[in-house]
Amino acid sequence: MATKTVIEAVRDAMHEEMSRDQNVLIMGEDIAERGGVFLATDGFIDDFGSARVIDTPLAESSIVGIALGAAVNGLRPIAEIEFADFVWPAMNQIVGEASKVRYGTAGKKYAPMVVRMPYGGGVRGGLYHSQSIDVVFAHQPGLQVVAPATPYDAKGLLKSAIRSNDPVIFLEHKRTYRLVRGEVPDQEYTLPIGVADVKREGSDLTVVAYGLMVHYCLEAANMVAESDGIDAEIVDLRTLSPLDRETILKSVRKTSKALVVQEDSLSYGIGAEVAASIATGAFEDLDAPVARLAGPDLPEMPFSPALEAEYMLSPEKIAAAIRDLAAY
Amino acid sequence: MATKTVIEAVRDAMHEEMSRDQNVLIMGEDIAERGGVFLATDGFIDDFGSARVIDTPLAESSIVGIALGAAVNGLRPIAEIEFADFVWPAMNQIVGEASKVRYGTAGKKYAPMVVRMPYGGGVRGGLYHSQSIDVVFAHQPGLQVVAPATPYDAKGLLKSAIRSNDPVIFLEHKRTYRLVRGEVPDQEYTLPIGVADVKREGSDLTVVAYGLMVHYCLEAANMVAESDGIDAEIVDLRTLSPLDRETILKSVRKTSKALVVQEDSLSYGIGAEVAASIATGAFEDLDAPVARLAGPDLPEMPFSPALEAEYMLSPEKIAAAIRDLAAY
Amino acid sequence: MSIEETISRRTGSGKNDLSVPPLTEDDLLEMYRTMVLSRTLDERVWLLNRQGKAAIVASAQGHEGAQVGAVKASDPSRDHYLIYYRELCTMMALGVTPTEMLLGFLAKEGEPMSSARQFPLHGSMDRVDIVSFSNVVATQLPHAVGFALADQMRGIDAVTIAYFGDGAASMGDTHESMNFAGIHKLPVVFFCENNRYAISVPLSKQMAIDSVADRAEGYGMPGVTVDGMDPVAVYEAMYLAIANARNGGGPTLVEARVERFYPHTSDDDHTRYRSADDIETMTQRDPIEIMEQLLVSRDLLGEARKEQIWDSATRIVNEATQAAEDAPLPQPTGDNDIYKHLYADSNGN
Amino acid sequence: MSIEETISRRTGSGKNDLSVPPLTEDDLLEMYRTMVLSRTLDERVWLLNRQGKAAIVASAQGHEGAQVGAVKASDPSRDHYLIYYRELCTMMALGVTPTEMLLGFLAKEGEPMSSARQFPLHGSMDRVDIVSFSNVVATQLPHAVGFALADQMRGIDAVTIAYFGDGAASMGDTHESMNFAGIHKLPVVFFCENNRYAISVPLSKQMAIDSVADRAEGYGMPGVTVDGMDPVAVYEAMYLAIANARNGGGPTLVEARVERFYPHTSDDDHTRYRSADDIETMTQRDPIEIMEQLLVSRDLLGEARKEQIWDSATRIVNEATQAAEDAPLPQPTGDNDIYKHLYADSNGN
Ligand SMILES: Cc1ncc(C[n+]2csc(CCOP(=O)(O)OP(=O)(O)O)c2C)c(N)n1
Ligand SMILES: Cc1ncc(C[n+]2csc(CCOP(=O)(O)OP(=O)(O)O)c2C)c(N)n1
Ligand SMILES: [Mg+2]
Ligand SMILES: [Mg+2]
Repeated sequence: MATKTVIEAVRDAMHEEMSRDQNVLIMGEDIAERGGVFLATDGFIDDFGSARVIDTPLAESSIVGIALGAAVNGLRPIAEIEFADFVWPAMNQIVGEASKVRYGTAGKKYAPMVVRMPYGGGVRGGLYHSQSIDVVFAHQPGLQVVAPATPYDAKGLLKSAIRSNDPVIFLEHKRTYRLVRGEVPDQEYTLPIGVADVKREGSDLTVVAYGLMVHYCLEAANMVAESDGIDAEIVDLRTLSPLDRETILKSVRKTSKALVVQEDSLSYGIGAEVAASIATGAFEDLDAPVARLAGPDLPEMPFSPALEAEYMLSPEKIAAAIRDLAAY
Repeated sequence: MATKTVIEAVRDAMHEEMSRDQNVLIMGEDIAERGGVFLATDGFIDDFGSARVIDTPLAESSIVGIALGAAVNGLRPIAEIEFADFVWPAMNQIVGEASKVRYGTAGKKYAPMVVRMPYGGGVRGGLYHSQSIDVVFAHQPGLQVVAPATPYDAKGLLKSAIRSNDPVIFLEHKRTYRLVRGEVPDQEYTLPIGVADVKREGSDLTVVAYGLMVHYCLEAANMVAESDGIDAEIVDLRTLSPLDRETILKSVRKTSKALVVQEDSLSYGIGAEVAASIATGAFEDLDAPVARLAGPDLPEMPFSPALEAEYMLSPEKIAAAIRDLAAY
Repeated sequence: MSIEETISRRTGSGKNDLSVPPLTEDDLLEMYRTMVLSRTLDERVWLLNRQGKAAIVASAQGHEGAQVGAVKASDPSRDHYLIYYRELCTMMALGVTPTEMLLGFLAKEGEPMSSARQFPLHGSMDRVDIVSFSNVVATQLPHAVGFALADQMRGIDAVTIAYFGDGAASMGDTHESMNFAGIHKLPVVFFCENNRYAISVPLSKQMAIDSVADRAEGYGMPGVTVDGMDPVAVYEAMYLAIANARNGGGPTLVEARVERFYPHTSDDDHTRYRSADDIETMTQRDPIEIMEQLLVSRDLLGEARKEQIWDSATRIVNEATQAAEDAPLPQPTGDNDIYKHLYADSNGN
Repeated sequence: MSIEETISRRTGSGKNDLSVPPLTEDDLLEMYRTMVLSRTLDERVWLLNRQGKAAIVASAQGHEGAQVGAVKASDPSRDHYLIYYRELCTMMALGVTPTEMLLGFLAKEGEPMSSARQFPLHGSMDRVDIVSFSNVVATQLPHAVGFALADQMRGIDAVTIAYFGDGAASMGDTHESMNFAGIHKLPVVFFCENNRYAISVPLSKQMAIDSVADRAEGYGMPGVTVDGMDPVAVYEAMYLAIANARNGGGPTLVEARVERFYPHTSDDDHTRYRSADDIETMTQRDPIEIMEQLLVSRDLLGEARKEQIWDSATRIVNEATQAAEDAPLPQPTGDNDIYKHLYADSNGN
């Protein structure tokens, strides 16, 4: 086992898959000589050449649309969007097109492609380098949406995503890139898409989260364990779509209380589906209303530090919400 | 009072506002000589001239982006997207840009614009003329999202939308256009954005819906009243964002049971937020789990009639869900 | 400048590297038969629409010459056809049968492209690589470029033809696709059927220039305009473009000037926006008549043969209509279960 | 072809209708002072970034000549400036103070464009119509076209300048915007600062042509390329384009060839992707030196005056740094409440 950061795990996953399968290629802005703005493809141009590591023009819709065409015609493209905030121009090619290839041809054509993008805030990114765009993808059947929190999950899930025969949106929380380190096996492994993971076992209440918030929740769980003796179970969604309702419900049936945590603004976010699914699926077991803790309903995260902090969740804010729920 | 169809109400609202305010203009595909593919702007080119009724090139991103620029610089544009399915290329200009103008300039600039589009299925539209794209807009703070069900609501809300100083996404269910008729006052009126409406009073359970589904729910309510003596209250959201949680909760607190109905596919749809809000806000009052009835989690509505019918909700399917909930 | 010159100047290949094999008598007759069959089928679909049986039709009438000429210049055994909705005659030329087409228009069981999940002409074919994923205008252009990229990367000798209209030229996707294809010299031909209208919007409100082909220079590729009512002229232009792409010369933008004889679709009424004059004059040239004149001038067509060809087309279309009308509508069970083909099964299919 | 000829040929106006007022001595000195101030401030911001005080900086160094020339050709009392992030010198030329700019870079209270909600240079100004809503490349182009449409419709005599880079030229929005502006002959000037790189992607991977201006023809507007290192040349080209737009002649695409002296932003390291040679040669021409040579040749600048101008700039920037460093960070209460300005209040504001 080696200790890796999330960005190293992402890089390793792609490097292994590109070494393993000639049909895997990566395309995006600044990924060749520059090695990607986060260095996810550092050195790839030397290892795989310019035919498989393509610096594209600055044009997101075509990055995805061309990857889609190439996928249908036999390749396994990884399309990198430099920041999730810039994926909006490509939304038509993702949500409108890629999601419907298999369905709309009754299975004759399909699109084995991955669209990777760094998302999320807490990095002084302001309105246009902090966005969570997850629910827009998660809402669209035909897409698979993966949002890992740890190096181990990132690597195993990205390898599965590249091997999947249907489009995967792979969301990498940019604040975890270098912040989060973890053990990654030396030998090859993959992890199944669509399976949530209990990151901390607990008996008093269930906290559901994904991405950076998983780490904040784990911190918060340690705080409340110490200060109040509250034993929180943390479920990491890992995959947002298809949603693993079973694992979530199993946990809530055990603890009888649920808090859903989401960095994104509250209304119509990922947490709404999770909360609604819990409220319906575990109705008889719930000892308290399902709680949601989320970003405020504002257009985006502001830039100046105190403003950003006000918008952004923190372990402290989560700990407070856990205490409230425990006291219900 | 005159009896009008939904499309007539939409046309009247725009005609009145364009007559009232020189700064209102409309731009979109086929809206001038053609009068719009649904004839929403029939005759406008004669009444208001080609400077205010602009046939645009086939380019949705620019339709919205140019409308946005014009709005910030003093006009009140109405941008028409021919079908909601074709709004995806403009998503960046709507969700990424228009929603953040006021917020991102700290109030110095703002965008008084309306983006209108026909959406929804049950019209043999297949994968690309049936889409419900509502949640993508509703999720974005800074936008207002309106989805009326009746001619009266459509007219009053569209007039308010045109007068609003912030962007409004105005969703017109295309199956209601000529199907739904209703009374519309002869004298001028507006209706407030952000206020839901109880379309049928009832005591046994609450059904929440919007758009075409309101009419299906009303039919279903009549069925179950007759067949089973169930007295359903129907709440029409009318505005999806900001969501009028108060009116919804008031109804559920009274009836103690809630069914949320949505034409769109289930997961991460509008109904998730409504259901989650009810489950949390009316926890102590609920006698049954919040039920959701929605389209299946499939990429879109198929074309062939029986396949479409399988996907699409109907008064019968809703009646069955009401009976189930009543029996809980 | 001739088309040869335009292409060779841009690509640096010698003009003499490019030559067009003349069409044989059989070729010409086959093209004519295909156009007649397409026209006959097209008329039938309008009838079925008026009878309430076909939900929607976008007509190829007026485009047949361009479509048959373009297919003739290509190689269906290896090339890719990323079509849009107005390609009825393209489909015929590629060997899709009238019955198959009518199963699409009537949304019947056995429809080959999408199992009747989609509008007619949407989905994909098995025998020939005809692909049209969506109704959203211009989205097929990046797909086509991706197809060509995949072929180029693996050294596969195939050319991709991306079909689109004058309206589609305005979409951002069109710009982005052509730009990418130009940079990477991909084996793709952009084939624009310019019928001067996008539904009701005339060319003058679609662009400030007269010819879509004028945009090609901005992407470092040759752009040529050809009389799209003349099947042989289109064949020649497309042959050069395709041959050039096959030889590594990169993309070409070929614009065929055509006329849309019917309203945009069966939901449209073009008298609302086209002048009587315009409607009157647009049909004065008909690609089928132009082909007939050519055949007559070459002594390949007399009245008897002509009648026989039209009669045969009617018979084929009658039989196809019968077959399609007899076919059942798909029911959402078994093979037509609407839950099928959402994701790959556990075997990856 | 001269710029006058290019513009007059396209717009049909006589070449003699277009003439450029010569810059006065005061103009030239003022332009020089602005460039020096911009350069000095730019350097300071890099320093503040390295000290961990400024979160991010995108430098205008190498672009100053183009930016100061373009502003000089416009009328800040009525024109609209839809800038992008690399317009530090544009802002200076439009009278934004170094203190205001530094409040932006340090995200301090009183920041004039977005109240420090956004990255530096994003938001809008009150005194001059400088607007930049977002970081998403090329989105400002349709906005600019909309600004011009609103002015044209109401007969308001203002020109909109849409600023963008060579990378931005690839976006669909750029295509759609230019197309619309060409059709409606709108009073907008598309001003491309072509520095041959989009972050690390060189021009040859961005487009198959050498010059963005070559695309203009495809939108029915004149396109001109100008040496962007020469402030006077840019002034002249932009003057003609703006005058032509003001006279109803419609849009022009002006491409200024510039160099990006620094990495893309403070987060970038251009030695990863630029050759030593390229880095070495790109700074051999400097717009400030070109301006100095002009001033010297006209006897407007000697060593003493030069020193005084640079010293004065340093002093101004020092004071501004002090003021900005002393300013508090906004706290999310009161005027800086992050819930403010989500929607209009009940008065519509
Ligand atoms: C992105 C998008 N916008 C609008 C439409 C609606 N629409 C369908 S066809 C069409 C006109 C297309 O015109 P053109 O490209 O010239 O092709 P033609 O029909 O003339 O062959 C429009 C506007 C669409 N399908 N997609
Ligand atoms: C749509 C979009 N994609 C990607 C980015 C990330 N990005 C920021 S600036 C930039 C390069 C822009 O290059 P260019 O337009 O040439 O301007 P320059 O920085 O060279 O002045 C990129 C790729 C973005 N901001 N927006
Ligand atoms: Mg057309
Ligand atoms: Mg650049």
